[in-house]
Parts: sequence; structure tokens; C-alpha cells
Amino acid sequence: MRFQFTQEQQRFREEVSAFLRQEMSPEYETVYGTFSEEKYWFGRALARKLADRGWLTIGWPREYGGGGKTFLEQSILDEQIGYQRVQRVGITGLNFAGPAIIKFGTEEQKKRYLPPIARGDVEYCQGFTEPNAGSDLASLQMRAERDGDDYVLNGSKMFTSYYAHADYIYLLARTDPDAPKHRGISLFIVEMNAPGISTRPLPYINGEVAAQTFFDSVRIPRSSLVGEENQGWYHAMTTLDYERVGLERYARVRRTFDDFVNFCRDAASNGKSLGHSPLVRHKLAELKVGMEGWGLLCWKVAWMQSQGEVPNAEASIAFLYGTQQRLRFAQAAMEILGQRGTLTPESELAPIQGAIEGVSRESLHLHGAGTLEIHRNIIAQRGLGLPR
Amino acid sequence: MRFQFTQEQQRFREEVSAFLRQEMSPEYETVYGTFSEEKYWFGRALARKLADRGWLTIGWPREYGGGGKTFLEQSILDEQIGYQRVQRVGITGLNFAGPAIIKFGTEEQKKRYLPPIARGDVEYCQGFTEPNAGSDLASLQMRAERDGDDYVLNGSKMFTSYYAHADYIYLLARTDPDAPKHRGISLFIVEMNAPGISTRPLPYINGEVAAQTFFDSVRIPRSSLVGEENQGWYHAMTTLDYERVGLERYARVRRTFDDFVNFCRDAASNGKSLGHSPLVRHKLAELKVGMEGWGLLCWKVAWMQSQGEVPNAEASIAFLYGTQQRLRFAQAAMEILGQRGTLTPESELAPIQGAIEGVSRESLHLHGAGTLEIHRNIIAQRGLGLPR
Amino acid sequence: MDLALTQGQEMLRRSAREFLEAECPTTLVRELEVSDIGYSSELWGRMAGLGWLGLALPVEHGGEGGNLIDQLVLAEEVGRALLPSPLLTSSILCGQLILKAGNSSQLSGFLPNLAQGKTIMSLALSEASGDFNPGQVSAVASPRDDGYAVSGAKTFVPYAVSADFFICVARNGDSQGLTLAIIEANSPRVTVTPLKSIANFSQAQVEFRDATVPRENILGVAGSGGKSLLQALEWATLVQCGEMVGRAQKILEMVVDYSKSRIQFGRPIGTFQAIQHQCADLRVAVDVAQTLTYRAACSLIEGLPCSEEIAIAKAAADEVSRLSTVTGHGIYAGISYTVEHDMQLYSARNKLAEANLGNTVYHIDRIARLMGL
Amino acid sequence: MDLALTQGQEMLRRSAREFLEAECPTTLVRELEVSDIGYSSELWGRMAGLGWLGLALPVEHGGEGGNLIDQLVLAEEVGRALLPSPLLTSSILCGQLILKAGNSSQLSGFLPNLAQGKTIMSLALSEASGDFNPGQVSAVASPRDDGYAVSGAKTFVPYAVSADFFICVARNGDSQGLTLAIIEANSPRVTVTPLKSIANFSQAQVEFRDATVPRENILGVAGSGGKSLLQALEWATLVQCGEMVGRAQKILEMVVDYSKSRIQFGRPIGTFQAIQHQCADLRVAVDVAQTLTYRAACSLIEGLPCSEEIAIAKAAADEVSRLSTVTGHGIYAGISYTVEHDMQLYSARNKLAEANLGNTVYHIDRIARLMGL
Repeated sequence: MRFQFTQEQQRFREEVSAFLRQEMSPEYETVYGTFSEEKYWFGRALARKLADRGWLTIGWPREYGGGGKTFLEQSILDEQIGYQRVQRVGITGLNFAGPAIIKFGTEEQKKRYLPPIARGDVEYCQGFTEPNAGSDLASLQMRAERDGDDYVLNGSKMFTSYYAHADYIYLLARTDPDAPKHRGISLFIVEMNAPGISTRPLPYINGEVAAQTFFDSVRIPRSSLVGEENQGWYHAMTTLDYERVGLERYARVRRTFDDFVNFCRDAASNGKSLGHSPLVRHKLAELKVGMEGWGLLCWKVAWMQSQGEVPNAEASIAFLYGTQQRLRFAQAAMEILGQRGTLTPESELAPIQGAIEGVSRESLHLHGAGTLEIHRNIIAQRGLGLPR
Repeated sequence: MRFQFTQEQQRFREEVSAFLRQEMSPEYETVYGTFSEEKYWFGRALARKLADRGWLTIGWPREYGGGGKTFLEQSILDEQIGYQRVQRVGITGLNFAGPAIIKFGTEEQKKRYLPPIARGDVEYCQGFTEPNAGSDLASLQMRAERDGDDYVLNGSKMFTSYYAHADYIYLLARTDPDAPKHRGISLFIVEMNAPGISTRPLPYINGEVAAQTFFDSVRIPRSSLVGEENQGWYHAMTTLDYERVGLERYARVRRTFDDFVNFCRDAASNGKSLGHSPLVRHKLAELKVGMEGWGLLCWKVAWMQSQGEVPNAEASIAFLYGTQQRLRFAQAAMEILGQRGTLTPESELAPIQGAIEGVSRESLHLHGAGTLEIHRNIIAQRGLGLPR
Repeated sequence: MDLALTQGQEMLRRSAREFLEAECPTTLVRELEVSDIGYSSELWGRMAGLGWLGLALPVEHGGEGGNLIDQLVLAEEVGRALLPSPLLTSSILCGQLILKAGNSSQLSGFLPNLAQGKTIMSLALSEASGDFNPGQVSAVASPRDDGYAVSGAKTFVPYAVSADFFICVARNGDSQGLTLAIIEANSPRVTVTPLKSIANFSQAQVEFRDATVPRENILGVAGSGGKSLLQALEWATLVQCGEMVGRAQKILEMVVDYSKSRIQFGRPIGTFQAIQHQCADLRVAVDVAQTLTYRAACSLIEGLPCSEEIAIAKAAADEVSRLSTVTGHGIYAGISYTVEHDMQLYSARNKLAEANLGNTVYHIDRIARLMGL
Repeated sequence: MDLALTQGQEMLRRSAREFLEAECPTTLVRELEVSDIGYSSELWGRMAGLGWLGLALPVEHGGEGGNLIDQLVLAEEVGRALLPSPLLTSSILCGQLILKAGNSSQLSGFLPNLAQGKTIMSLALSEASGDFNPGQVSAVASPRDDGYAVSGAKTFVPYAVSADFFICVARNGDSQGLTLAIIEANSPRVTVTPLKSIANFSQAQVEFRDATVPRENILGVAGSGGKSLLQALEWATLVQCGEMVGRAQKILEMVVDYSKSRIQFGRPIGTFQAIQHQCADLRVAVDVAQTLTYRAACSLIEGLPCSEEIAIAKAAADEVSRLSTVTGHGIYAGISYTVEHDMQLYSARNKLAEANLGNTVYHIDRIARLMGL
């Protein structure tokens, strides 16, 4: 048993870290609660530089513009991007649409879609969730009706992140309304500028802006279908790996935790450093246990995937525990900061650029690939074999 | 709004407290985890003395040997008995069987059963739960079949506390196996020495000994039936009030908490008192919030009952919260004591007579009138109107 | 023992709820989030007209003569309606402080104006650390011939941009005693710098540079303000608890309603045990915090020692506040992560309240001290 | 990165599980609870025969040459089987201490006997406070012509009634340095008084009254034993964590099985979401504690700094231990409150383990210190 990376992986991690530290400057750091158009485009430019170095898709197979390394290397990249607070771009293409095309796409689709993703040239958004299909995602209602050589899309999607910059939307729609609910769904890649697509901005409480995306008789060619018709649910579920690992999310929170520990160690309060207050020490040490545990659970999932295993309960365990730890951290840190925690990032007096107040808002994102209850169901039923 | 007792109630409380302090001596205190035959009989003698003063059934109507006061006075007595660590005796008679007879009994039953209870002369045990009817109590299987003027009981009951000293068992049995499950149950009072009753001792982890009680064609006269045939479920549920209040349980835990706070304030550890350790201070103060909250929830239920209201969600709230606080207290106190918490009450080195280790075992009694899940169901469905 | 509200209190609750449901919908709350002063002057005037601003001030000073329970009933309604206003800061905290420390001319000079909402006052207590412990005060009130000169930098002063007067807490010269100095906001020696805060809550840094205070504007005896300050803070802390309880209760009602109507997996999510149990746990926490708050208030009214009870109430109110935030966002899930959903309005104000008048860490430490630990 | 066990470790797990399921059923555990020495000498001999006692001791000293991961695999099985024995105390803690601090004649003198179970040793560290922090030691080792004389009262010394030797931790004269003195148990200057403990766990007070220790029985250099002591304690702490993880895993399996078969309301209780989610939460805690434990062990094996990782592992193991106790009793409910049900055997040993080798408070404080706080 070994938790250390190989020497080569360790070197890669150091290289990525050094590169990002060199490229980043504080004004481009995505601290919680601060987003801007400038940061987004900085992130796009940086993604291209990562692609130039062969790092952006280091875990993809070589024949599709990847680095031919394992899921671990890809995760190392994700972790560093999170920890260095780089604005993340392109993730739907890199982590969901790309892998699905690699696995289920036609040769033509591979040639068309994969190279731009691997070069960092395109943005994708995701169209899975709908207003009435959240935890019960498979109940989605959006219709894709065959009409000659085309499909016609009608319906709407919720929580479309990155919609404003997206070239494509990677979506699920119902192609057989009469089939059992998981069996009538197909997977498509659709151009966002297709006639009939409109969006309603949906600002999030963490400062990001997603959208509700409407499809009004949007006509798409049959070549938009990825994989088999009516098999989209199963295709999509097998490519949710990256969302499940969550190393970038972990690393971004971990960075703020580490900064906060330093802040408490150094910050004067009543003439003492906060870090000497017995309660603060205790709370921070308790949080450290959770942070370390969360990180290891993420790496465990990444390692399983690098071994060709399909994490299932393990991914839900990492997600559930991670979400709890982020919440615990946010609550404890707000408590430690007292009134100073009521200042937003725009305030000069806000400790560590308001990252704590930001992470507190972020901590209310208590869902992701399902609510925490859904993840507990998965752990109980798939992980422990309890009856439905 | 007023949380204080009336002057008269306050005086009663002080009188009871003074009387019990005078009657009790340390060797008869029921500290958690220590029970003995001697303590039991001391409790019986003390109950008679309380009866002599008119206190034992102070909340019962005068015509049945009671003091004609309210539920609050009865609760004050319960609280003091718990706080002074008196071995509790006779509670099934005082709190369940007695009130049920008052409400549903015939004149003859009242004359026969109530005076001995009010005098502290008898012990009852309860026969509700069965091996396959715990949370789902209404699924109980014990049969009471009519045979001429008698009923014949067959089946078994679980967790029969006080069985060894009980003169009577107050039980539920199925009289109509064809009716829907809540509607075929009747309530009986049965002499424990009736032929066909046998017991298998079932020691509890807190040191008490209950039993599984077997009924092998136990023939009882029809006069044993309390209330209407097939209405026993409803009769029993309306007289669960005392179990629900839980003031004695609260006060007994509270006494141990108060003692433990004093212990921490005084006890030397590493040359300092434990009470000066920042973590210990913090934990104790946090526990205090829970203890005060628990106490008030109990009094709120008692007050509602004194007003003739039927607490329902409120009783489950008090039970649920109380059980959680007892557990929190036990866990935190064991943590504070470290290795000293591994000593049992028999050890001379055990802090405060091992009461903490005892309350830790007691804290694993995570059920009572249903598991915590059942109480949450009640709060959600009856208290908040959520759908079944 | 009588744990029921009086008929008058029940009526106050009903009328306040009706008024606020009509006059303070969340659309208004959102508008006020982007306003300069953070509250509605028009609504403020109507609150004064309803007698809310002087609810628990003596009749002889323009108040309604209500007690702390009346005040809590109103606070619960204010909390559930998310009503933004200087009520707690000005009318309640400063009002109680003047009532407790002021001499008769100060009572008659300030209280009627507070009760009518004509004057807005704010307490300048916390300094750089944001701590509510009066022990952290380092601002100084130095005696001058004609009174005092106050210097110091205060921060987290609520509604400072709207205040006519500050009650500044300062050390009396080089002694440990605290002086309560009423200082006109409109003075060149006073600088107010707004702070960017959650939900644009109106709070500011206030700097006093040798601000002159005539002798008659010292509340009570200079250097002896500590006790009155503590009493007024405790009074206001309970009102803050009431507001938090009311808001948590409202969140509970909201998620229960939502759980009954939101369908997933072919049935209302409120039929799922996991949802039911989260709602049940929140109900328990609401009951605990509410009962502890009312109990402490009754003790205060009866003149019983209650500092520990008040600290306990705030710790419990903080807990239900945090729990209601998490339960609300957890049950609403995705939709409540959007700005257009109202849940975020509640959770933002929960955070502000948790930090206000001493957070849990502060009150737990206080409880420990009062337990003799 | 390779998070899998080796084939050898998997084999060790299987064989240990089979052996313990056959040889250490809970009926035996119950019998041993009322025995004098608290373990089975017969089983102890067989454990020695299986190579378990010297599993991670060097081959040249009679051990199996395994590493800490092997040791953890065994510990998990020992934990799930509730196997009572001086394995942790004698073979592991004292074995590691001798290995780290001893000179070559001490290694060859003691280790083979420990590995074969012929000698039982116990560490006499804690004193009246029960604290595991070596800083609390006040026992004294005073130099004499012929060696040292040790005086002091030790408490919570495990398996003291069975021990042939104690390794007593004492201050070196009046210095701060710690001396590790191997003292024969069978001496008139050593008194062993058993302590009544949870589950009749064998622990005792041990008093040393000027107990003479020949120079060759001082481990390493007198006054310089602190570092080796800490290393051995850390090693043993991880093994304790492994035992706790294994036990929690077993409790999880038990309640999952029970939930599938126990019928209430016409269906297995395992179909209720509340039960499922409790099991899920326990599974999460098991995974966290196990992963943290293995990680710290790997760091220790590779010689990386790992004191903080070890303290973190114990804090997580304590947490899963507490949670497994509550989840077990909560799901089994009434029946598990009886002595005849096995659940109480598990919860009693959970409590002992939580207090052993530093409880959560101790390790959280250690983590804070190692974080520079």
C-alpha cells in the first residue's frame, strides 16, 4: 500500500504547481464569491497554455489529443487548478462531453468535437437537470422527437452553468416517451446558437450566473446524437466520473482552509492571535481531521478510476463527506470570525478577501449529482446492499 | 407568561426536597449502574411514607386516594425523586395502570386496584412490547381468547421491567385477530402469580433486570379487562402521558450533570482543576444549553397536561431532544474523563461513584415509547402535518 | 406556571403578521437591499404609528408600556418577515440603554423621539476585533472643562449612516470604567465609513476624533456605564433571539409547504422519511430556542438573575438559526442556490444575527464563566 | 499510489478472520469477561504459533518481519472479533518500545520472548490523571550505585496482573528527561491492585516503591527515553485505530444484516430511509477512519513526518467508534440494551479504545499544536 505519488507524478504535480503559480496573479484568483468576465477569459487563455503543454487532457488517450496518462495525472491537474484558485473553464467538455464522445461517439464526432476540447478552444454547458427533474433526474421531460433526419427539441433545462460562454450544450432528452423512464432517454450535443434556444439568467448566491435554458422546436441533425438512441441515461451515468471525484472542489476549499489557519495563527484579536484562543485551536484541529479525510476519499476514488474500477458508493461517500466538511468549515470559520464574517469580499476589512463569507455561501450548495439524501440512498442501497 | 411555580407549588417542591434529603442516605442513592434489592425495598418503604403525606398520588383525583392537585404537582414530585436519586418504584401502577383505571375502569376495579397503588403497597409491571412488536407496537401478537367468562392468554412480552417485584402486569393483548391491527387490542390487568406465567430474566446493560414474560394458557376472569374490549390500544395511548413527560428521567440525568460540573470545577488534573481546561469549560457550557432546554421541554409538556391539553408532538420533541442530550452529555463526559471513565461504579477510583460510566451505559437506551425515528415520524406527521 | 401568551399578545402577533405580510413582502426586502439606507423610511414611520418603536418603553416617555414578552412576540414577527429597520439598534438597544442609565432629562429628552422614530440612535461598541465584549473597548473619553472628548475607532456600527446620535462606549480616561457618551453624528469630528456587508446590511466604521461631548450627554455617571450597558445588551440579545426564532419558524413552515407540493419519484418529497426527519429536527430546535428565550425573558421581567439564561438562549437561537439555514437549503436544494429564490434572503439574515450581540463562542464562554468554570 | 492490500495481506486477513470466527466466538469473549486474567492463555499460545505476536518484529529477533500495514490488517480482525489479549500492550507497544530504544542485548533478550508470548510486558505510563501525555509523569528513577531505584504510582496499567515485566516511565532524577526502566513484576517492591473496569478489562494500579533496576534494564540511555516512547506510542496508536475500524466495520455489517431481516410495519426496517441513512453515515465514517489510518501508517513506514497524521487517525477512529456504538444500539434498539445481546460487547470495547492511548481531546490538542496553533 502506498499513498505517495510516483516520482514522475510528483514531478508533474510540482511542474503544474510552479507553472500555475507563475501564471496566476492575485487579481485573477477566483476566491469564493468573486467572479468576473476578465477572470473567465484569463482562465480560457490559461487553459490553452495548459493544452500547449499537453496537460489539459493529460488523462485522455493519445489518439484523441490526450497525454495518455492515467486518471491520477488528470486529477493532479484538477487539484492544482483548484488549490491555485484558477478560474475553471471548459470542464463540461473536458470531463463529461469529451469522455462520453471518446467512449460512445462515432469517428466523425470524435474528429469534430474532441480536438477543440483538448486544445482548450471551446466551452460546453450541461443540460441534464430540469425544473421538475432534480434528484429524480430520470423523470426529465424534455422531448427530442425524430423528424426525418433531424430531432426536434422542446422543453427546458435548469441550472445551466457556463451558458453565457458555451459553444455547445451536452444534454439529455427523452426520445421514447413510452419506455420506462430510464430507457427512453438519449444524449445529444447541441450548438448553443441553434435557432430556438433562449436563456434566462439565474444568478447563484455564490456570485456565478447560470441560466434556465429553453428549447422551442430546436431542430438538430441526427449526427448530434451521442451513442445509441434511448441509451443516453446509461451513457451519461458512466461518464459522471469527474464530477464524482471532486478533487478540484476539495482543493479549492482546502486552500481557503489553509489560508484561514494561517490567518488565525497570525491575526491579532484582543492583542492575541486568534490561533491561541483555545476554542479556535480546537475547532481548527477538528476541521483538519475532516479536511484530511475528505482529501483522501477523493484520491481514493481517483485511484480506483485509474485502476479501471467504477466507483459508485465510494464516489457518493466522498461527495457526502466533502459537502459536510465544507459546511462544518464554513460554519466554524464564520463563528470564529464573528462580526468580521459579515463582511463581503468587496469590503477591504474582510479577512482573507472575504473568502470565508464566500465559502459560507458556497457551503449552501448542498446538492450535486443529487441531494445528500440521494447520495445516502446510493451508499445504503448500492454500497451496503440494503433493500429498496 | 410565567415559568415560575406558584408559591404553593414552590413550597411543595421545597418540602418534598427537604423530606427526601432527610430520608435518603448515600448508600440508598440510585446512581447510574447501581441497583440492589436493598435499594428497591428502601424505595418501597419511602413510597409508603410519601403516600402517608398524601404526596405519592398528589395529582390524582381525591376520590381515588389522590391529592386533587394538578399534573404539575405530580411532576414536581417526580422531578425531586429523580434529582434526589431515589430508587423509583411503583411507576407502572402510578403512571399507567392507575390513570387508565381511573379513566376506563369499572367501580369495582377502582375500589380494588386504586387504593393499594395510592398507598404505595403494590408493584406493577407493563406488558406492551413483544419480541416482534417494538416500534410497530400495534402489531402485537399475544392472544386473549374468550372462553366462557374468562380470557385465555397465550404469547410473550418483552422488556418487562420490575417483573421480579410486580404483583400485577398491565398488558395489551389481541382480542380480535381479524380486526385491523389497532382495533383488535384490549387492555388487561393480570396477577403475576397467575398459573401459566413464567419469566426469563433479561439483565439490562445499566444493571437493572427486566424479563421476557411468557403466557401459557393463562386463564383470567373477564373482570381483568380494563375499558372496552378491542379499544385497548386507544385506552393505552391516552394514558402514556407520564412516560412522555420524562421529568424524572431528566432530573436524574441533571443531577449527574450538576455533580459532574462540580467535579470538574474541583477535581485536580495535572495540577489544575479540569474546569479550567478551556475545552472542558466549553463542552460543559454547551451541555448546559441542552440540559436547560431539555428541562424546559419537559415542563412544557407537564404544563400542557395540567391545562387538559394532550401533548403529542410536544411529548415526542421532549423525548427526542432529551435522549440526544443525555447521549451528548455521556459522550462528552466520558471524553473529559479519559481513562478514568473506564472505571465502573464498583471501583473506588471511579469519579463521582462511576455515575458517568453509568450514564454512558444508560445513554444507549435510545428508545422508549418507540425509537427516535418513531418520535421523529410523530413530530413530522402529527406536529407538522407532513403526509404519511 | 403559565406558558401561554396573553390575549393581547396573541392579538399583537396576529396584527403584526398581517401588517408585515401586506407591507413587507420579500420584494420590498430585495428592494431595500439595494437602497442607500437599508430600510424604508415610510415603513419606519408606520411602525412608529403602530407603537412598535416604543413597544416596551414606559408610557410616560412616549412608549406603550409593554413588557419583554410583548417585545419578543413582535420580534418573532419581524424576524419571519425579514423586516429591515433600525428597530433593534435604535429603539430597543439604545432605548433600553437610556432607560437604564439615563437621568430624567435624558429620558424625557431622548425616549419620546426614539419611540416616535424621529431620532435614530446607534450603539458604537465593537472595535477592530468585532468583539461584543465591553472588555475590548479601547476608545477613550477624556475629561475636559466643558465635558468630555471622545476618541476611538468603532466598527460594525449598525445603521450608522442613518443615525442622528451614537452612544459611544469609551474608557473613562485611563481607568477601567466605561463611559456612555451620546455623540451627535453630524459633527466634523465623526466620520462614518460604510462597510460592505452580507445582504447589504447597513453597518459602518465610525471614527471619533476628539469628539466633544457636553456633560449632559454622558449617560449616568461617567466611568460607571458598564452595568447598564450589560443590561441593555442582554435585553437586546433576547430580542435578537426572538427574531431568530421567528425566522427559523418561518423557514420551517416554508420547507414543510414545499415538501408537500414538490414531487420527485412520483410522490411529494415530504413523504420521504429523510425529509420528514429533517423537518422534525428543525421543529425540535425551534421549540428549544423559543422556550429558552421566553424563560429568560420571564426571569428578566421578574428580576431574577438571568445572565446565564440569556446567554443560553442566544446559543440555542444561534443553533436553530444555523440549522434552519442548512435545512432550508438542503430541502429546497438547487433552486435555493439561486438569488431569485427567497431562501437566500433568510440565510443571509441568519448569518448576520448569529454574529450579532455576541456569537455562540462568546455566549458559550459567558455561560462557562457564569457556571463558575 | 496503490491503495490495495497485497495478496499476502489479503491472505492474512482471510486466515485471521477464519481463525477468530472459529476460535474466538462471542461466547468465549463473555467467558473471558469473568476470568481472572481477562484473556485465554490457550488462545494466546495459538496466536504465538500463528506468528501474530511478533508479526511486525524483525525476523532476527524472532518476529515475522511484517510491516505496519500487516499489523493493521490483523488489528482490524482482532477488533471485529473482540479478541481480548495482551497483544497490543505487550507484543506491540512494549515490543516496539524495546525495538526503538533497546540495545542489542535487550533486543535479543526480550523480543523473541515477546514474539513467542512467553513473556508478557506492560507499559506503566499513566498516573492518577489517567493522562497519556508523557509530560504528566512524576514517577522518579533515582540513580544508585548498581543502577536505578524507581518510585511512583502508576495507574491504568493494562494486563498488569499477567505481566512478567513492566516498562515503567519515570523522570530521570530531578531532570525533565524520561527513563524507561524494565522492572520485574514479581518483586516485593511492586504492588499490583486491579481496577474494576468496563467489561472487566484487565487494568490495574501499579505502585513501585524504590524498585531496583539494574543498569542493563534501562532501555537506551537513562533520561533520553522520551523520543522512543513517543514513537512506540504512535505505532501502537495506529494499531489501536485499526482495531477500532475493524470493530466499527463489523458493527456496520451486523446492523445491515439485522435491518434486512427485522420486520416492522410489514417490511424489513432496512427499507426505511432513516435506517438506510444511519447505515450510510456509519459507512462513511468507517471509510474515513480506515483511510486516514492506512495513510498515516504508510507515511510512518516511509519515514515521512506523520505525528499529525497519526493524531488525526485516532480522532477519526474515536469518532467512528462513538458513531458505531450509537448506530448499533439505535438500530437494534431495545434488544441491544440487554446483556445477552452481543451489541453491548462491542460498545464496551469501543469505550475502552476511545480512552486508550490518548482520547479525542488529547489528540485534537496534539493536532492543533502540530498545526502551529
